[in-house]
Amino acid sequence: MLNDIVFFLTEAVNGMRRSGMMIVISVATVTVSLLVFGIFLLVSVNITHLANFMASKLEIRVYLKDSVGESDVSMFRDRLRAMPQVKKLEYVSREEGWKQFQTSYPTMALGEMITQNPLPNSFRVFVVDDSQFVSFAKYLSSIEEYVEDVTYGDIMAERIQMLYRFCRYSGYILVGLLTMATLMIVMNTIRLTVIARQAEIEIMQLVGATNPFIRAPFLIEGFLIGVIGSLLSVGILRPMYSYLAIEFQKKVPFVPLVYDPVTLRYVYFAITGAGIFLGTVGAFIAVSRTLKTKY
Amino acid sequence: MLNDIVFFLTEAVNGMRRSGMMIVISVATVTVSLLVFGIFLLVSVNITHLANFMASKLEIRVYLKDSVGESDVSMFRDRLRAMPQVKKLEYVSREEGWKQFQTSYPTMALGEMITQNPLPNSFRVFVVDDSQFVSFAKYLSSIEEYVEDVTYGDIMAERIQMLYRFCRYSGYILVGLLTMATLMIVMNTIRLTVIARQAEIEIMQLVGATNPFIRAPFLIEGFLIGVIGSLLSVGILRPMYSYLAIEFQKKVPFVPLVYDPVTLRYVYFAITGAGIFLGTVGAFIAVSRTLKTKY
Amino acid sequence: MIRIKKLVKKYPNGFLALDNIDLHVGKGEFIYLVGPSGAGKSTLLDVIFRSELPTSGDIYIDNFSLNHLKPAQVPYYRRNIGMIFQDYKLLPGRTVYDNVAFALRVMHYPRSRIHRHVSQVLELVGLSEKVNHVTAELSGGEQQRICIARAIVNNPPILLADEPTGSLDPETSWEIMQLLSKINSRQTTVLVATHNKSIVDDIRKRVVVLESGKIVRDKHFGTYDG
Amino acid sequence: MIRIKKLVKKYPNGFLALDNIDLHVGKGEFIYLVGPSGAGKSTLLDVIFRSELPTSGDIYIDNFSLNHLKPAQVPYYRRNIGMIFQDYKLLPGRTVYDNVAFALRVMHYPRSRIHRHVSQVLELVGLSEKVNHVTAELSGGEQQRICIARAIVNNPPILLADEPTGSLDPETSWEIMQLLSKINSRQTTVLVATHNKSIVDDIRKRVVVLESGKIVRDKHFGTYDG
Ligand SMILES: Nc1ncnc2c1ncn2[C@@H]1O[C@H](COP(=O)(O)OP(=O)(O)OP(=O)(O)O)[C@@H](O)[C@H]1O
Ligand SMILES: Nc1ncnc2c1ncn2[C@@H]1O[C@H](COP(=O)(O)OP(=O)(O)OP(=O)(O)O)[C@@H](O)[C@H]1O
Ligand SMILES: [Mg+2]
Ligand SMILES: [Mg+2]
Repeated sequence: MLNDIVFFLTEAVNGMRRSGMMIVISVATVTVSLLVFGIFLLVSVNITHLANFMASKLEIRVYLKDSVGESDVSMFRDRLRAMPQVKKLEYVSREEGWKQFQTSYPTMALGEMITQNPLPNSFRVFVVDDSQFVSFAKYLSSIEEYVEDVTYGDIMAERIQMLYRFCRYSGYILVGLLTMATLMIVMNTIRLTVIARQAEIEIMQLVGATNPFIRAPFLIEGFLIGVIGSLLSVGILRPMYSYLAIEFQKKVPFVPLVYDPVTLRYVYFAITGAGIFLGTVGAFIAVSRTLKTKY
Repeated sequence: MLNDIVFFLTEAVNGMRRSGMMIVISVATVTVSLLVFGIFLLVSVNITHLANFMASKLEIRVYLKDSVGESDVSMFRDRLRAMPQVKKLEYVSREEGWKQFQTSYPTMALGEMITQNPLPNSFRVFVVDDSQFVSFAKYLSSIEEYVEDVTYGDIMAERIQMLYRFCRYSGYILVGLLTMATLMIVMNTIRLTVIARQAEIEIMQLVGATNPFIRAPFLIEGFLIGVIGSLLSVGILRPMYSYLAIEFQKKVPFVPLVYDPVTLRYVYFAITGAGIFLGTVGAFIAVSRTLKTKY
Repeated sequence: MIRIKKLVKKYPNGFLALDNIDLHVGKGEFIYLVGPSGAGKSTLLDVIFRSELPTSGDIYIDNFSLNHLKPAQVPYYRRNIGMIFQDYKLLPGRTVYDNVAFALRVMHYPRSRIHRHVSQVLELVGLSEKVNHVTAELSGGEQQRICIARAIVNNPPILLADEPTGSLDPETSWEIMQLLSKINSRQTTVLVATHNKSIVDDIRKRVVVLESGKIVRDKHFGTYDG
Repeated sequence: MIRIKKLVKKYPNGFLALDNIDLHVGKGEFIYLVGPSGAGKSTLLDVIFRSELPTSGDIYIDNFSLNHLKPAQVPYYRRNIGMIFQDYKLLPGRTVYDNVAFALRVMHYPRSRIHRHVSQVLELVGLSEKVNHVTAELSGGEQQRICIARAIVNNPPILLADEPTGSLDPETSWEIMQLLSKINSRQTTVLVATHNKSIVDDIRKRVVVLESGKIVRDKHFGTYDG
């Protein structure tokens, strides 16, 4: 058994040396397609991140009735806080609101003309699940005993939500398509290298080798191609992403890119895993098809 | 000569039939990688389009001094119009401005409290080249004889501009990388199919075939692989994009996708061109390397 | 040992290569299979070796019908048969040693035994000096002898030799045939398809003559021509 | 026609296959090249055919030194030489017709002439019936005859035959050798590397004996053994 394993390993390595240029080419192809796959993953991770970030900025402004007193405010606050949809809550008194309004529109000499603060007390509400953002805002406006009015930057909120979904869906579709594409390219490449050695495989069959015996070195070879290809692509992708991320942060500091090492590590693991999996499975399928005989 | 051409054509077609599975696989790989390339192109075209669209919404609001009379307004309008940076110009009288302001903030009972319109007359200015947006706004605010104040949603404008640049640069980088990736994958695939027929090529050399004579059918084959692969990928991409574009328009109507048939046709031409070019050049390189002999 | 009954082999392109062959080969027998180019000699050996399937008819090996052989059993079946292929079928890019050793590796022989057996058999065919050469670096006759070495290295009970001396000079041919005779004398059943008239006439054995897929003559202690 | 001077061929792995060969072959001569397996017969033919480069020494064809042959001229040079390869070197997956026709197509023969020539030569080697068969579907001897047909189809002034009867039965071998003799009688220079003792002895010609890369004997109207 150990005997066999040693043999399979040396067979795999020697097979790769013999096929020389072919293996170099297929490693290159695997590297490149995993690179594209990785870029797509990183882009989609970043888009999701960005969309999340934008969505997290969405707030519902709940204006309270003037009739609502201090104690009622704190009761209402507790009630809001108890709602599962509420992530964050912030009370804005009418004075603060007016100050904010004035600073937001500095060019209008409102202060000079408006002597009485027109704004009511309000809550800024941030929701947990932004997909329910609009419906939740509508629900809040129905609590008539406290609520005078609810604003949520109607159109903008809906648009950001939709854009978010748009990004997410496109991301899913693209990553899905790209996974399939990578799968096909890697498997096809490995199949081509196996088909080129079809004659060799047939001879092995003639000399009494069982199918698993023939398959083993090819599986190892596919595995190694996957390992080398994915390590190379991660080796290219990691520094490239770090560099570009830093560059972009300089240029567009407000766009929140993903720097989180944990997330990035997941991405790199995904690439490596995909490479190894596709290499090995590709080899398996390729050899199995070639091994199909007429007996 | 015609004799030869007919021979090369039949050789190419027969060669593809003989290599059967290999050709099917390499056509599939070419199709898939062109598909990815095409998706990337479409995504980047759309991102550029979106960024353009967002940037086109940027406006500079030039508030005029109260001292500027009717005739001065029209003089200033002419002056603005003459500036090369100005794309569109719109006059907003103080009455209109007030109405717009009131409808924008319906929840504030401003009308009841403010009896005097606090807003000055203004121009909405849209610029030609949004990369000069901020500097142009600053320039406008320096025309002190007319201008009371200039607003341009400072931070937002800059951000949108930067995001635009970000998208454009990332788009360039991605399309660049992907072009290289497609190039490598297609050429490698074709090289693998040629390497697998190295023995055949050597025999042809032994029988007195010149290198161009050997190369010709392979070039035709590479060309055909490129044609078939690119037509297949365009054949998949076109209906897919139309479908998704319609779906997305339903879901996120405000995101302006590219429907323009001319632009799309360019994209599809690019894919087809890339496929044919890469197939032919890939075959050329692959055969040339195999043809290198020791003499 | 080998009983062939009403064997017909029609190739997919419609060519009838074996036409109702009946042949009985006893254990330890030595048979020359002769006949003109295209007579069906290789096809007959291929069908016995199960690298071709018969169209109809039966082949029994020790009373076991090959019709009952399952695909997964084929490799194990083949290990009982040493086959010297007309076109050698050497594994490309490998050394002489690896080519011969491969037949033992598939049977999970330990390294040391592989080494001993391969060295012995390469000595027998006169290729000890070329043991580490890649097969592409060998002359036609040397390649043929590797194929012979591989076929006999695991002492199979049946040896099928398809034109085993086609690329060998008369002297080497003679030595190889002596080797096959010696192997035969140890109860190995040997079938040799050959065109080598002088060998058939000099080392007299049973001669089966094929023509257009039919057995036209079958003579013990025969010669090439009759 | 062919003058070989101090020819040495050392393979990249260090093996000395041809050791200082001197040989003169006159126009229209017929030479048997014999010697044990691995003597260097194929190497000598390969060097003349320029599928191997000599390590040192000169080969003159009609007073033109092959050392001056540029890579781009090699295909045109080879069209003057019909080569019967020991391992056939047929184009895989193609028909008999296409394999033979290929040698004419590279020379831009028109279709009708190709057709006429190919039909004639296939008739000569007895393969007319197999004209549309794929080469993999042929017996060893049939494949060898395609190779022969391809080598002679364009009437080259030089014919190099490496073991041309290795897979052929005595009768077919005889016919093929008669064919080569006939071609030779039309002023074609013929070199035949062979192990076929009976043919060398029966069709008497000049015999050059190689051993370990050296010419050990060179006799007009000789026999295999001396
Ligand atoms: N795979 C195949 N498909 C179709 N026909 C085939 C195939 N293999 C062989 N044949 C035909 O079957 C006949 C017998 O072939 P076979 O190889 O058995 O001949 P053989 O007796 O070994 O001849 P040789 O002495 O030339 O090797 C030949 O005419 C050949 O053309
Ligand atoms: N490419 C190569 N690299 C290294 N050594 C080689 C190569 N080709 C042949 N040889 C060696 O050179 C010697 C002569 O080989 P060659 O093929 O010329 O012999 P040959 O006389 O044709 O023998 P045979 O009758 O067996 O065909 C052999 O010992 C062989 O091992
Ligand atoms: Mg045969
Ligand atoms: Mg030789």
